[in-house]
Amino acid sequence: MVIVAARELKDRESVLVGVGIPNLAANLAKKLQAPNLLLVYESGAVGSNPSRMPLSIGDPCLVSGAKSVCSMYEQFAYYLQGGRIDVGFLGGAQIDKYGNINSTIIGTYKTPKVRLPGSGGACDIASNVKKIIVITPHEKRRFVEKVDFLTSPGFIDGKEGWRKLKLQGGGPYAVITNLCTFKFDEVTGEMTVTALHEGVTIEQVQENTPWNVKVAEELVTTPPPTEMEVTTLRALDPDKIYLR
Amino acid sequence: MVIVAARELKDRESVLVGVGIPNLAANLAKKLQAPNLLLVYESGAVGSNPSRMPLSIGDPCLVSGAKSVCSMYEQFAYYLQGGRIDVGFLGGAQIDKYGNINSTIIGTYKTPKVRLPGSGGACDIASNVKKIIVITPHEKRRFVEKVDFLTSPGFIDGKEGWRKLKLQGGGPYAVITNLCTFKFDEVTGEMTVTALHEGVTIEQVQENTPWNVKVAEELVTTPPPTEMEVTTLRALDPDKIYLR
Amino acid sequence: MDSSKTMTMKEAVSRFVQDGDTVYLAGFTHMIPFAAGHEVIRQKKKDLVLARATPDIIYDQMIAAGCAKRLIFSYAGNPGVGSLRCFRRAHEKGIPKPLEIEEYTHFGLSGRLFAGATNMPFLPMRTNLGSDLPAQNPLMKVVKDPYSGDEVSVVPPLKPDVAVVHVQRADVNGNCHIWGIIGEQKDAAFAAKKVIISAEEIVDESVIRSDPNRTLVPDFLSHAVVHEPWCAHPSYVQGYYDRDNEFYVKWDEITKEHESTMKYIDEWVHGVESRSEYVSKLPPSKVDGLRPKEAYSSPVNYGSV
Amino acid sequence: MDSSKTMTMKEAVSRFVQDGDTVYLAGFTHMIPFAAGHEVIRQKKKDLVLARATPDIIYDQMIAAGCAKRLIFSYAGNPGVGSLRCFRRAHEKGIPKPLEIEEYTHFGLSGRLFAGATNMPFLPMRTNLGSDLPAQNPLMKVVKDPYSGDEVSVVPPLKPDVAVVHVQRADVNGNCHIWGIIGEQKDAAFAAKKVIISAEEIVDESVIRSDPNRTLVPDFLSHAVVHEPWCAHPSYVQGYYDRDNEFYVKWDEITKEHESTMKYIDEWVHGVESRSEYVSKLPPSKVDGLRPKEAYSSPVNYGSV
Repeated sequence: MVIVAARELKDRESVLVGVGIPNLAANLAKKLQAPNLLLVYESGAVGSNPSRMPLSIGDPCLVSGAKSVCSMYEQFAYYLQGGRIDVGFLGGAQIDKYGNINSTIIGTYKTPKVRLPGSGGACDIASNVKKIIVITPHEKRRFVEKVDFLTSPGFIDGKEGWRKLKLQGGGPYAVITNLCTFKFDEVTGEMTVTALHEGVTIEQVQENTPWNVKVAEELVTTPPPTEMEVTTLRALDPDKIYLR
Repeated sequence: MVIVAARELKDRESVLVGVGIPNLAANLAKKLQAPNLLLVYESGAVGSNPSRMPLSIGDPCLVSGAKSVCSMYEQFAYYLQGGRIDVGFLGGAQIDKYGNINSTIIGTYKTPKVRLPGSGGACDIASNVKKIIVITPHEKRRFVEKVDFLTSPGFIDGKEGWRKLKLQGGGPYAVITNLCTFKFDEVTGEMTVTALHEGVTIEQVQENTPWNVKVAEELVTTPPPTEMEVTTLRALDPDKIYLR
Repeated sequence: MDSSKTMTMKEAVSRFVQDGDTVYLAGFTHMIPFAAGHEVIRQKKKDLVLARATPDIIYDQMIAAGCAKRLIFSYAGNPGVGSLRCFRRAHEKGIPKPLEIEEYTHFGLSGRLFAGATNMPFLPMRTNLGSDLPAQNPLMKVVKDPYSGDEVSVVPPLKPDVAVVHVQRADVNGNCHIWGIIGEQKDAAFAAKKVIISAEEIVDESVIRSDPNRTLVPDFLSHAVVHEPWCAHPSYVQGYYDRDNEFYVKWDEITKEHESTMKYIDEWVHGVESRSEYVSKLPPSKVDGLRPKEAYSSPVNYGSV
Repeated sequence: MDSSKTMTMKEAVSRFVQDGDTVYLAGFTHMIPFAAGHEVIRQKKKDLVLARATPDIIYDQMIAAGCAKRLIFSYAGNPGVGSLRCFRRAHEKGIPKPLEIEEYTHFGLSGRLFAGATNMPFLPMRTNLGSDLPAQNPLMKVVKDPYSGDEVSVVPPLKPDVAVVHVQRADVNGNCHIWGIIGEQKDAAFAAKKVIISAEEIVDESVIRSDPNRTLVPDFLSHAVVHEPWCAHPSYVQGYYDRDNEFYVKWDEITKEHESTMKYIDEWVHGVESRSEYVSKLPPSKVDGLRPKEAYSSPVNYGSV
């Protein structure tokens, strides 16, 4: 997933990075095809050059040698609302076929079965960046017909609902799972399989997705990781905190 | 006027200072009765310790050794709108009996006879500080029945108009001229002579004021400058930039 | 000099934190004032409204200890690890007592504090629309943009009763410098009615005045100045000690049950008198392992003629 | 490294300032980029909308030279001296051409730029009500505060086509540091569509990265980086040269007539090719007299483990 996500990042883009997988993906892209990728962290650090893999977005190593650090409100106001961020990574407990994400609650808001951490910056990111990339394990409990709580807007009920919100962001762009890559239909805003990872069948994807999965006309197989990608990635996470 | 204005400042107050007379008055007060007076400049400098008399509020000597410097929007937002400033000094080309000030135009806005610099921060200061002190030469062309343009609100048409604006500031507090000190009637919001400077008669004040001047029941004579006040003031302006 | 402001954390919390207050312990991942939270627990303050974008471990502890009646937040997770179990136990099951919540996005909550600090009547922002959050929070409203005619989400100012802001260095009056991730520290100090500044180091006023652009807040905003080294552990202070990531991971284990949590609090909060006692209780190898390398800023010249 | 961004002021103005553009030369009294204004005059740009809180001498010169059709401002005076005579001649008498005005308070104008920089739909503020200004400026509107029901003044975002921001030091990509009075520099850079950074010194990227909290804007915001020592004279650059107060006073005399003004512009703007030529034309005693004393900031440690 890390390698597939990294490939989506282009040189000179600005990317809002969370810890874990997104951080690895962004740093991998920076070492390979996108040397001028600008890493922006929610915590206000911009252009970080982390000397090691940070556990949290508030790690001091993201500040030492960064290009700039600003306050929390400034980070959201100048960078996110300012429309300065190209790509944002999101995850969540549930996602539906229009890319709406739940990271707030399982059950109902007043009587939660499981209380999740909540939006954090997720709703703000979903509303303001040009491309949202979601990285998530492909599990039936995560892919749902309707999210229990809509934390971060995807295309709502298809592109019409999205347009009504008049958000400046571009909405969901890709969902990358351990089985496949989805992109979103330009007209309907529906999640569509565009690439299957090596050895995965469309039946496997359908089995783990509760709705009738749409498949792109030109379905491809995800190119396998190159040696360069694998070596670089391993060097980024020598203690194997994130990679098994 | 400088000495009279300085006496109005209390220890531990925060005062928004312009250059010239207000700056002298504030620095004088700080050397005498108000050692903990906090000098705040429109340019963002807070707690300045100027080594010499600055010509403009943007003088570098206001920054060297200041307690804090912030941006222009921050200065107006955190300090002024934030309600953190006790006293503000204003001047202007015209003032009426309710303390409304014009620093924008003589004539009409579309066809100006004299175009003045405009509000700058004056309207913002008038709207947000606890006490406004106006320092002005006592001339008939400055004291008018109705200002050509209302740049900075005083009590508008008496306290009723002021209350309707729901501003957080306290409004005009004193007007200090070369003849006398006015304060404002608690009920009507009208400018009222409370002290005549030594040797000045109420007739002289009336002669230079176009409306029927209100006089306080307990009219006093301004205590003459003490030797301490005079010596300290001269030391503050050794080149006599502001004092003749 | 106004040395009457300098006091111990015990004194500061006792004088400036009242039962029922809305409290903001500032710090977005960085410089979280754990020592202040522990003192609140030791002094058995109650019915507090705890506000923070990221409740983090410190509010988890205060919730477990029964100090909180309400939480205002935007991300209630253990950063980099997972859930905040005490928060969840209180909110889901009422253990040790029920916890009301008031929830925003990060932009929404940091915006409320910014609006409070700058005394805005309300703050318009490009977010929230489309989310289910506003339906659960009546303080989030919608107004019509007078320029475009579009609907815009707005939040009201947040003005805590008391804020605790930890900094790298302060003078005895409370002029202070911070660097690194500066989170919502400035906004918390300007928004709050009472401000406790705690500092790793107390320095001469001339050190602060040598670099006024680095000043977080000038002295007249603060009510108490506390010299409290290691105040933030297991959070961190850039240039002084790193984040104790190990403890953040361990907290997940400690809090599996309410009882195990209280055992920790009994030992590490009630079991010590002060932060210095807490630090001396930490293994020396832990303390040494968190000390950073040196990476000094290039100085700048503030001189005038 | 992206050295294609470094260029002369001549090149930068030629490539990024178009006739009719809304231009913001940033700097509240400090670091006003006179060199950029002079280059605009030399290149005979016209119909510009000039925006600045304080037009200062630089816009007075550009107005006299006929570059401006409209002025967006909040204080049109010669700071510490009096009037801006060229501004007045243009506005009152149409010399050399008529000048439209769009006027705010300082808070209003700096607020418009802040709203532009942070892309707010509109900005509510506690001022303007009670003043005659809103009646003369249809862009100032009133909305109802959804919390109190009171009327609140609002201003729209300002997004200039191009901003010039002068700084003490920048790297070749445009990461830059400023200190001293920081005015509206950051907001101008974030609000503008195109940004020209000019710098007293070009330094290695590592100098900027040694102190990220001092960074005004990171590199990706800027389109041009110009190494332009003494760019700001007769304004000043903290730590590099002081304000030339003498010239500010003299400007009042120079501008008594349009002709005397143009004589100055012919000699000091058209009569030189570049800022370095301008500086070498200044009396050496003047240049030496403006050099500041040293007053260095206390360094801080950004290290981590």
